[in-house]
Amino acid sequence: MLPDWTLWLEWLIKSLVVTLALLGGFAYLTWYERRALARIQARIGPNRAGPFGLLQPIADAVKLIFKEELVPAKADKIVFFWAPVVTLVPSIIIAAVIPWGTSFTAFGREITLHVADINVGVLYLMSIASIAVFGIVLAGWSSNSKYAMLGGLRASAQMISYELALGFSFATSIILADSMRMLDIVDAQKGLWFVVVQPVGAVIFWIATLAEVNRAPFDMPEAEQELTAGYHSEYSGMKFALFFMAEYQKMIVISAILATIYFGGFLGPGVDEYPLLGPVYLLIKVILLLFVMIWVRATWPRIRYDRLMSFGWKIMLPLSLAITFITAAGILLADLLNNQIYFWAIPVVSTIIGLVAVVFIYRTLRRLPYERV
Amino acid sequence: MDKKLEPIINALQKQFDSSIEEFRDEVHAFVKPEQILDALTLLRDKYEFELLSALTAVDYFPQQSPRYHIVYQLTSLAKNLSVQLRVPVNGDQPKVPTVTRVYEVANWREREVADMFGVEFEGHPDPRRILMPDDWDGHPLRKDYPLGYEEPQFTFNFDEIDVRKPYAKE
Amino acid sequence: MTLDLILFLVLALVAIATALGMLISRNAVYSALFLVLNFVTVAVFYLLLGAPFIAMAQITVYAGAIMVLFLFVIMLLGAEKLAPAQVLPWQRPLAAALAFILVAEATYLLVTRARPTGDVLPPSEAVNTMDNIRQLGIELFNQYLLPFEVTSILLLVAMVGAIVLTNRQKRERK
Amino acid sequence: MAQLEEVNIDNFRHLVSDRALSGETMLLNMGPQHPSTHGVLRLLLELDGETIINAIPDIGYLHTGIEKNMEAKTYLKAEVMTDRLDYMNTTGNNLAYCMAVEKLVDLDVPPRAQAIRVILTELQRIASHLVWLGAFGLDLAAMSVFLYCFREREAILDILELCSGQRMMTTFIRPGGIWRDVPVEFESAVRDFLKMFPKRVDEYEALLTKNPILLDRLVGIGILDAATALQHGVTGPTLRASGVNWDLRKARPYCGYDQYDFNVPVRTEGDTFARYIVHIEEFRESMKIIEQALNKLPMGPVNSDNRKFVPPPRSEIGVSMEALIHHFKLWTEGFPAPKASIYSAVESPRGELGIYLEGDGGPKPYRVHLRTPSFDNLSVINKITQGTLVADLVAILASIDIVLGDIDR
Amino acid sequence: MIPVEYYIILSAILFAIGVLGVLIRRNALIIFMSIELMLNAANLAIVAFSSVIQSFSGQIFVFFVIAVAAAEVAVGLALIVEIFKSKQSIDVDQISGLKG
Repeated sequence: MLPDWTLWLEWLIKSLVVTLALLGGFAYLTWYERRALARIQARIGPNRAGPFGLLQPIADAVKLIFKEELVPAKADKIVFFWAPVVTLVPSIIIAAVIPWGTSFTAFGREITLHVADINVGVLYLMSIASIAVFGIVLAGWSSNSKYAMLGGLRASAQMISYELALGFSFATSIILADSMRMLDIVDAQKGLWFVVVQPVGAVIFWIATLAEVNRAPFDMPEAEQELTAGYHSEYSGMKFALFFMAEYQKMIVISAILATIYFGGFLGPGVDEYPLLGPVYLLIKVILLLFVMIWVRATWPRIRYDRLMSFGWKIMLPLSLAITFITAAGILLADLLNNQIYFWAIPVVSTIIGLVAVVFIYRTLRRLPYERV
Repeated sequence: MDKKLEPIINALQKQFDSSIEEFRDEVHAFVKPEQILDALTLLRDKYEFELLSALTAVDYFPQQSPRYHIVYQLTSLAKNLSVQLRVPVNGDQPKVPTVTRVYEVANWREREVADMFGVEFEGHPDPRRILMPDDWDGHPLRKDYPLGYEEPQFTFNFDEIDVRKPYAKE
Repeated sequence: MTLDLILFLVLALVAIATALGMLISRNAVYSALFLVLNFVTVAVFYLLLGAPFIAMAQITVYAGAIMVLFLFVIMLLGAEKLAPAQVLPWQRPLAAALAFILVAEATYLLVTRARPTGDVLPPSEAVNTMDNIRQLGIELFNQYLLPFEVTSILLLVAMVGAIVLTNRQKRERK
Repeated sequence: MAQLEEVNIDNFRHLVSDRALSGETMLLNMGPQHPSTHGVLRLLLELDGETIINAIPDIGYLHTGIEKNMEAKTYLKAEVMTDRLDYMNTTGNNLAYCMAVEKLVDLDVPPRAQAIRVILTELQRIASHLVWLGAFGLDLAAMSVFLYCFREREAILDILELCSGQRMMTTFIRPGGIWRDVPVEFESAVRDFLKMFPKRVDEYEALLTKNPILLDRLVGIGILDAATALQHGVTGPTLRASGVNWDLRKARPYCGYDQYDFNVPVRTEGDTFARYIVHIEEFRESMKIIEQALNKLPMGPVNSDNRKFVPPPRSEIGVSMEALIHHFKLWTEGFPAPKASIYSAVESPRGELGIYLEGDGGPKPYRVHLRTPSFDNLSVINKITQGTLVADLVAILASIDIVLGDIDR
Repeated sequence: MIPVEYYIILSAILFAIGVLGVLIRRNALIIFMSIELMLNAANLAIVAFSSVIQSFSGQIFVFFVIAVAAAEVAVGLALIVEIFKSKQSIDVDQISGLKG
């Protein structure tokens, strides 16, 4: 009945590795973002602490730990304390189902390179993503500040709206892989990444994740020019660091998920012979995807809140529904008529639909009085 | 005086019996406080002075009457002209009707004059202080406003002055 | 005492405690949070019973959507606390007594009269036999296709209803 | 959300709608500490959800009593106060003040000084617009533009430092001319800037002007029509974006602006995007002016030789007794000005910067009034933000280009 | 091995707590939450039975219950918001009139 103790040990070690990797990844993502932003903005970025400023995250952490924590007088103390924790936990446990390799043999046993291989992996991602909103709502409410409140409400409305588009692009990859297991999804991409089959789905997923993790240009909830810092306005010190940590870990995790379900996850040349290459490939993909996020942040202005909501409901949702339908129809027709033509119609038709959506967005922009500019 | 300005000045003289002063091509027309609304309305509607460039006041303390001059600097964009109306106001209980209804910019400018000189603008829609704190005593730009001087604090008189300093102590 | 039983008892305690917490919290936000915990615990029961799909749906829909909506409404209305009003002195004991009778009655009826045969599957086994989402989907879309479509219409109607109810501008224009 | 007890509503009961009293709308304090109020401005917002019902500005947090201070200084020494007025446009303020003094005491300025004044104020105008553009971009979260703009502003500040030894508070323009002639490197420095800058403006445009998100945020937001603008005394680029062609440099040329060929960019839409376009176009027009002024920069003295008003150059003090006496008299006692008042205005980057100067026959101004453009431009904010969202308020506030030092004085 | 009775007793207790909430609380939102709790208690029993008889029908039934609960909450909360707007209260004791 009881699994033998080595299995327990293996689980423990793997969980620890993932957690620590995320914590370290968070720290160095802040460094990466600051350096990358600095390069884009013609400045240097942190370069004092250690070589290339590599010790900067540690300095930041020390500073935040020793910083005085303020609790607003009329705040709800209990919820105020728990809100950062509730935000942070989903951002870590969501990483459990991401596979970072197949398996290798060491110490006379086969060690799989994922923490949990559950057959409803994608659903797990969805449900954890949906409870991540609690921390933000609670932080906004418990601070007893109007700015925090507005930020919290904005965040939750935004996350709920974009969850649907996210869910449909998950569904697309589920249909393509014919499984909800993350490992099966990766295996199905051997030879052909899903981003080739369903490029629009990948784009929708990426946009929805930007909204889901409150990144620019969808960083409405913490729009510092409007709401000072949104839901974490009143937080300081380590509690603030937890929110920060949660946000950056979500960035990492969500990039890893995107890499897994659309960009072939840990797949890469030679990964079959050397399974330990898997995590390396995944890391490279994650870093590239993260760079795109940073790049977007450096370039684009923030979209307005009501436009964000209408974009989510009026464009992203129908578009993601359409591509789910196209994918399902394509696979069904290819199966029924036994003709691969229909399968290859999926990317073509979805791209056309995506272009129609882009043209539609372009036409509805309020720019007509300025056509000659 | 600019040729184009002459009919305007004549009209002002005729209608409001105002005296005229000229200095370096600038024309100042004096009108009485009760006439200012009509004068500004006339200038705005008939002579196209669309812009009230400035509204301020001068305090000629110790002189009691008229102690204040309220200055209305008007600009006509259409004709590229300027004219200044000056309203002499008596020293005790200075009161002028508000011109907010003619030029909305006067809202803040009059608040500023009221704040700085203590001139009351009758019928002003928002008679709060604008630059000074709400609980401030006095009107700083008046010539009889006491100027505060602060004695420099050196080592030899540090404690002595520290006692007198008006900051919060434990 | 097997591991399963210990797990069950602990979770059952948590479920009851959070339900009671929901019941007695003064602050509606706390009530909602206790209820969220309760739903998550129930989701874990579903996992133990070999229904991972239902467990995930439970978390996504109940915890992630419904309870967030509740929190939203509580915060928007500022209705965390109600002003105390006079309570009939016999109301609460009576309600508690009635509830106890209900528990006893339900337990008695369910356990003695409608006694189902056998035990629930242990988790390890449930995973293997019951955990077939493909089968679930096939059954849902064949045998239960009509209810499924009716449910979707119901959801649509509810959505329209909610929008009509809260659309203030329209009513003001009228 | 009935949270009215937190705000003392008595003082502004007449400004908010009745719905605020019943708690149906929310009162939100934006500022004085808020990242996008450009200083210490407090806006009391009355919100229905996120829609603005009323935006009531509360100013005075930066009030330093410059007008009163200037009354206590001689005409020459009072000039340093003007630098602190609109700290984005220091040479422009100096110019306005010096022109007022020159008009009051009837002083002529030699042509070389006029041309240098034009170059410096136009450079300063570009610098001010750069800060405007950067802050505008930052308020819309286009953060890179902010840093690019400050990089270019740095070049301009270097030129100012080259001339005056100071980067911001230069006090380089003096009554009767300028402090001293510009150094020989000045011309090449300005030419370098002129060569580099057009490409940079194109870069900003590439980043912003056609960005769909930016268009979405700006077009049709905060529309200010010409009549309202004039009623509220709005001047400068904000007025020109509302379709009124009024630029003091064209209408009442001073400092020889009539010799230069330049356009006054005007847009008729009056929305936030129009204000943006006008600012961008003014970069190009200012560059035209600088180039022309630099090309025909005349040689000659840079100060009026009227020693009754203008201190002699350092070189003369050592050799001329008379010069020493003038120096001493002018810097200790000052020069007397007639008992009269004048109003003189220049076009600052923000609008009409008018100086009302009154002398009483003595060496100190009897009354100085600074008609600062931001003050009136801000007063229109409640009109044009009603019915927009909080995010739009930030964009509108940034677009009307306020400097709190200019407002509070 | 857990006998299915355990699940049923747990379900009955949760259901009774839900009933108690409806009976003694006056906050319309908490009453609503109690109803959700009762639905959950029923769901738990159904899934337990489904596990005993090893059939998917129970799970599908629960799936429908969850969908219906979502619809119910959408309309119910909209109603509560509207009631609050007209009565300024969500105390069920004060919401006794049928005419708004």
